[in-house]
Amino acid sequence: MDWKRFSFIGVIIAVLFGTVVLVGYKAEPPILIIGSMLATTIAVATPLSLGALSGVFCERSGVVNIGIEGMMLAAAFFGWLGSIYMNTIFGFPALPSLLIGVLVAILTGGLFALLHAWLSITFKVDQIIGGTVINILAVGITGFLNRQLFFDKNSIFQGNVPHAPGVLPIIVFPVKNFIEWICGLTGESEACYITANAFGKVFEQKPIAIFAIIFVFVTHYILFNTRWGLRMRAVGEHPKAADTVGINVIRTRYINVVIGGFFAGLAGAYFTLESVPSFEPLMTNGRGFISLAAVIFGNWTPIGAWAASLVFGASQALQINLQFFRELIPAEWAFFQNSYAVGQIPYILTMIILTGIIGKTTSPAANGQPYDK
Amino acid sequence: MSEPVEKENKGQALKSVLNSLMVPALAIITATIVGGIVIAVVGGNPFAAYSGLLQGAFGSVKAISETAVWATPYIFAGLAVALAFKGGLFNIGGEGQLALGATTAAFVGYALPAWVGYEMPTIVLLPITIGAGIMVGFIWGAIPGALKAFTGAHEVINTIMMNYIALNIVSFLMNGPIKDKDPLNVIARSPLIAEGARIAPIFDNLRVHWGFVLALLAAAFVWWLLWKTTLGYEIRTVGANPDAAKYAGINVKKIMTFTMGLSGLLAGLAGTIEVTGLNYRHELGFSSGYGFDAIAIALLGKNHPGGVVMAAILFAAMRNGATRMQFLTQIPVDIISVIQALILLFIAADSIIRYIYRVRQSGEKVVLTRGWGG
Amino acid sequence: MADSNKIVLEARGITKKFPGVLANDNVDFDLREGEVHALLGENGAGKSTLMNILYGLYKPDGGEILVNGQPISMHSPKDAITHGIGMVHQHFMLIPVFTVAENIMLGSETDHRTKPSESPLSILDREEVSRLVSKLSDKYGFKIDPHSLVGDLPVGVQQRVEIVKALYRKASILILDEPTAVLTPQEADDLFQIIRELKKQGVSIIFITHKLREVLAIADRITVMRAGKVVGSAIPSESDEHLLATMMVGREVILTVDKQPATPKETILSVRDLNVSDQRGLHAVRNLSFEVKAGEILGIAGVQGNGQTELAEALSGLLRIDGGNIELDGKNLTNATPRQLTNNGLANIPEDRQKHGLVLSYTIADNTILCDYYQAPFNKNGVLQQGEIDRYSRRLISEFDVRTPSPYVSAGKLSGGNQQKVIVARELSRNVKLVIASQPTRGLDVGSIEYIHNQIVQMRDRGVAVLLISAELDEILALSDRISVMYRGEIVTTVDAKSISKEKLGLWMAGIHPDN
Amino acid sequence: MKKQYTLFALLLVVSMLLAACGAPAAEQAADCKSADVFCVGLVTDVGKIDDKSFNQSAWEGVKQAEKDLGAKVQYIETTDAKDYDKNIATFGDEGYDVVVTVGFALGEATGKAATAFPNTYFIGVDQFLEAAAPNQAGLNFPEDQAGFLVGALAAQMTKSGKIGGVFATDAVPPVWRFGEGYRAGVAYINPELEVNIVYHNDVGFDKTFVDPEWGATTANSMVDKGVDVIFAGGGKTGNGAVIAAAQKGIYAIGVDTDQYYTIPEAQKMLLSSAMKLITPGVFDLIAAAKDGNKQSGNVYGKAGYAPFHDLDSQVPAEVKAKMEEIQAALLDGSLMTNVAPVKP
Repeated sequence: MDWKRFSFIGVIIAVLFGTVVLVGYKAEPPILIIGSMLATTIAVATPLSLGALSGVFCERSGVVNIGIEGMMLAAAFFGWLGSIYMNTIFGFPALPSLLIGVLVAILTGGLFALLHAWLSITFKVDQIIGGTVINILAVGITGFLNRQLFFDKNSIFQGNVPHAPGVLPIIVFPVKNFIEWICGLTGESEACYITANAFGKVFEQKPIAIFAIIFVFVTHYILFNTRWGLRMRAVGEHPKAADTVGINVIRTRYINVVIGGFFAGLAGAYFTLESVPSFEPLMTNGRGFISLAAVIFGNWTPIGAWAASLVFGASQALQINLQFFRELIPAEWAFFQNSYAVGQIPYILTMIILTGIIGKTTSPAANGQPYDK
Repeated sequence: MSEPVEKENKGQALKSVLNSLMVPALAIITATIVGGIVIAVVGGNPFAAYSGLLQGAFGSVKAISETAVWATPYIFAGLAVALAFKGGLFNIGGEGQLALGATTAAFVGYALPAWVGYEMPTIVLLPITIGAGIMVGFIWGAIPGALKAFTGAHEVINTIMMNYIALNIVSFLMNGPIKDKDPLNVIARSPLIAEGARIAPIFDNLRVHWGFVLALLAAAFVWWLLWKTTLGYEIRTVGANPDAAKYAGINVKKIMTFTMGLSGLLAGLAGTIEVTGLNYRHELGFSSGYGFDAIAIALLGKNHPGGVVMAAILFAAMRNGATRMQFLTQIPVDIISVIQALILLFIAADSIIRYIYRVRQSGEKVVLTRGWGG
Repeated sequence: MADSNKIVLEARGITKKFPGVLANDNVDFDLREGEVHALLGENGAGKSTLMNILYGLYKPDGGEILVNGQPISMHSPKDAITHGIGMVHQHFMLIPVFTVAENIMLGSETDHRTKPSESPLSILDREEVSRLVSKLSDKYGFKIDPHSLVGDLPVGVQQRVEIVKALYRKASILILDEPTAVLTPQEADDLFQIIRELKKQGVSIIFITHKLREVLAIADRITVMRAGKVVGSAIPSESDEHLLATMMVGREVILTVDKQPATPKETILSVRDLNVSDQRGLHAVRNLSFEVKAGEILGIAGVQGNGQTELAEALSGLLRIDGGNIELDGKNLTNATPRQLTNNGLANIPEDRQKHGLVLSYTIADNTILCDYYQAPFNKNGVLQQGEIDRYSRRLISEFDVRTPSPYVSAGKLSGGNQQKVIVARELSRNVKLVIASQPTRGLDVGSIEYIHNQIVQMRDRGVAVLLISAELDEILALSDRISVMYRGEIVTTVDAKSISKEKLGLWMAGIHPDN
Repeated sequence: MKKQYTLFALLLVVSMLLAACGAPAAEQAADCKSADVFCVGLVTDVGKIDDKSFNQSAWEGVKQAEKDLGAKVQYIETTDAKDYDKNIATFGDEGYDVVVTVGFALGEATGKAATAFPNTYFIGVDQFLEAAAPNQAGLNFPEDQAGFLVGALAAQMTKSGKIGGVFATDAVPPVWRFGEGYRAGVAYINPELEVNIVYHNDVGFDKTFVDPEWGATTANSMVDKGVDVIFAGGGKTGNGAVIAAAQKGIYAIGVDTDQYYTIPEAQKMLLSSAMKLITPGVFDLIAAAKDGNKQSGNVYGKAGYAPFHDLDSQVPAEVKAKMEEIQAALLDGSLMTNVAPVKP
């Protein structure tokens, strides 16, 4: 394992959290700040880590995917659309509608990925350009349909703003109750209850966020310990070698790119079905590109990419949380509370990682190269 | 002896030009047809839509002027991407370079005369303003170029990251230090630049300005630079085969850095000219999306400056005509993005077009980008 | 045990076309059980194409393949593996970042189990595979650690991993494609030992090579291919090198070049204590010292991968030097840039002509100025002088007999021989003092080889110093005035070309001191 | 073969273009120039017409004019700020009687157009005018009062003593006035209460209003800190926060319009909304103009707070009474919010 990289990531996250604790400890117990930041970090990291998984699947099998952004956006739209259709046209209750929406989002991601695969594997289009096509296409289609379907008087919703069936419910792991129970046993100290409260929040997450974390570890195991993973990596490292032992390179790449698309689709579902029940043009706001950076940051491993996503999440958590304590920030440090400064952290970190100063990042050897027999 | 040969070359050249125009033309046509079908499917009238589009783009002198206004930054930004491609580099950072260039020009354009304390004549102030803008563009482009050359960090990721950094910087400046301090102003924009920092319109009552002519000149210059000078030879060699370039004694790292810098300069120029020629200030939200449109323009123009000009005018016509189309038919302007994406799709996967229209492949494939490396 | 008359593999009338080339033209080939059947031919004769067809990598345009007398349909290597065919490719099909065990199990992850599970999610049993690999490798005395990363292994061991990979798949037919190209003669002898052992176990082997000596040493039968056709077959006991060579190239081969004795003059290139690391940071060239004088050809002999590539790249400024110094014509040019070296009279015919020597998408005209574009008369105030370039390239094309309709054809469209001629024309037409020629005739047709050899000798006769780096012993012997042998990055000996036999040279190349 | 296909395609396109040019696309535009037809156009800022916020509210005012006054209405969405001039001029050229431009960013372009098209009446929503042409009105709202009202409401309804606000950028004065009015309103009831106000300043002007996910994340984070009332303002960013707050089961307060109708997902926990009555404001100006009474200069619309709807029963009577009292005081000027019109 790449301990240098992980300790670097750990240090960064610790510094980000520590900064807020330092600023805010007078107003709030540190444990509460950490709990709250952790909860935010995990939520913000959800689409990033799913997008990064998408990138891992594509790039480990040798297909560069800068179209994650577009896949997410399209999935966010069509998943949302699907849930609305189910809810308003077919009259499904909210939860089934949402679940169908998630399914639609995943399939949308897969469909756009199929287009990417078709372009880059079959037509051998330059893969970065293929991804750019996906991105531009997704912006166009979602923007157009969003308007045409929902605002136009002649459309199926007669120009009414349709009522989305809401968002996926929060799943509460009874961690809070558990710690409180322990608190009860150990003498009812106030600190204990604060801890319960702080960590309780971390374990109140929504389904896609939970699945994202599960998928990270499952994917990591699949990638390095199963037949599928071995073949996927082989195809991305040395497709010809894989071919000579009877592995169908083209099919392997297609399957993995489409699976990557499914993950991007799930990431898209996060935006419109888990976070907020509405769609905005361009709402993914560059998360797909950051996912891609997380893939590289994490050296093409799912757990590494997830850790990198947490860095991005933590820096956003820092931005939000610093604003709560802005009265406590000394005047000479005020610029630091300025989110323009803090907001740069993940981007600059990514660029530093790319230079190879902190451990060498090694791309799969055949990444980006179409396979010619 | 050289004369008949010259002729033979010219004949071949003409043929190859026609051939290279074929696929883009067919791609545009196909995308238009598919776009028309999409409009029809959602209940619009594609004929009315395209008619509106044409009217809006070319239907009057004013419309043509507006198309040229739109085309101006597109040409610069498209040239930026095309030049980088020729040097084997993919500049997705046009967005950031453009915004920073524009911000710098906007800042210099109002702050310098104020600092100097008297009204500076155009002949002095305008070149300084433009020079400052393109210098920043150059630096912002050269950084990812240098990172690629010296550390191998891939420029695609770095330019994307630097887009966000640039936009953050611009947001910060526009909301703070160089925000228009007029008490009535409430949005994130800079003050108007001094008269001396402005590029004049070509005609009275029309917005098209000399920046458009400058854009055409820039295209000619880039063509001349790439194909007629030793520097261009170096840039193209590094792009086509960096190993051979190194072998030939070309300083690959320097050329890579310089090519990205030059690309950033052109993108910065796009922003600078928008400020000095059209808006006379910078405002957040101006110029968003040009960096990405520029990629499509460069690809559609086959990375040739002449092609870039044509592609830029086409995209400008679509963007400009879209308003009229929406006004007349209520078809959302977003359909333009769909059509543009389709054009790009058919250009990128020209095998589709070649298959539909049975056009043969000519020449070998050009490698535009490479994998991430490490 | 092995029935020496049973035909286990047969190809009938195989035809394969590539754009512009007929790679296999109605080829017949068979392999008997337990024999070593050598397939002999020059580069580009169509041997590898035939083998790739037998292994299912290419689909033939005509013909059929029979295994044990039954016609089979071959769609992919999977079919070949199923029918017991294994192949060791010239460029190893191993994944450097995988362990030996992972490389071997890839594609047959579960086949060894008693109850094979076809689920793609089945979990890799690395321990079981490692055990089997160890067993197999012990059987042949390979000493392979299944847990080591393939990228860290020496080439000879990697080759053994490839063989184990085939055996692991229960291959009874083994195709070895140019297996000795990357081996020292000593390692090659080890390989021959392995082949004999395999034969004893009943494995039938196809051995592809263009080296006559090896064929005579190991083969039971020989089939010779030329230009896509089978041109004859032979049995080693009834054949000799000359007969085979004639068959292989279609005419009596002149292995010597007509040249006068050298008249060496002043020292042009002087290298002292040179140390160079390769791309991976491994020490590739160690304390190398030598000189090349004007008017002589110094040949650097050695098995591929003994530091020659790094030496050439260091001398031409492409690779950084860790220690030592280089003087060219009296000037210290240690760690000089390629540009400085060219300006001081270096001409460089690079080893990899498509990677370093040419820009394939450029026209011939543009390629002829690759190293001179910045100088007069091609450059005037930063502007390229198209007229001069046109004249110059036309002159070079006619002088060096480049077969092309026009200087405005892209270099990628030329044949290998003509591509090399463009490079040679460009490099030798400049005012040079030193020529470094790395593998100058690799993969070329005989006509081009002769032409290029003559050009090199002519340069010598004009008083230019020539450093010839080649893995072809015959080429070294034919051209050089003095010969240095490189082994593991060091020069182990330098001898007069006239006074050394090929056999002795071979021993030096294997790291053995022949007089001990 | 190849030629046939190419020819076919070319023919198809040429015929399409010919048909297109011949199509009677311009028919609807022509009659606005006639005096009998009352035409109203609307130009959005770079936001979209369906933003559930001020663009949409203004457009609803225009649509009401279509229904009630029989006006011919049309809108143009701006995709790039440099098109403001052109888009406004499109209506001017077509002889529209009234053009509504939405957002401060269009102020300058509107002023220029007012001079260029003296026969057209221009209504600028959220545009404070220093000097107005006679055919130009700037429609503004006392957002600070609306913010003050819901701030007072929040301060009376909180149990935890922690109150939150999630807003788009404070560089936009209406947003600033909502936010700081809110702060002042809370302090008016109880200066001891803790107020957390977060502005989404960290992104560009083009993103700050359209980032619901950020809004939701921020709101969730506040709830984690014990905040139990959140007022969210600023386009879709605010909507995201309202929905997240409602889903977490705390009181949410909407903005601009009565968001009980625009964010049905949040109905159960939507306490109220700080309203600026854009739709009636726009409609009233149009209606007056149709009657020949073109008001020029700065016009002030109304601000207020929306009904409690589903939560009516949870709001104690004394709170309702206090709210009425504050509103009256604000209206008659006896109570000042003391919020600067723009961020100093």
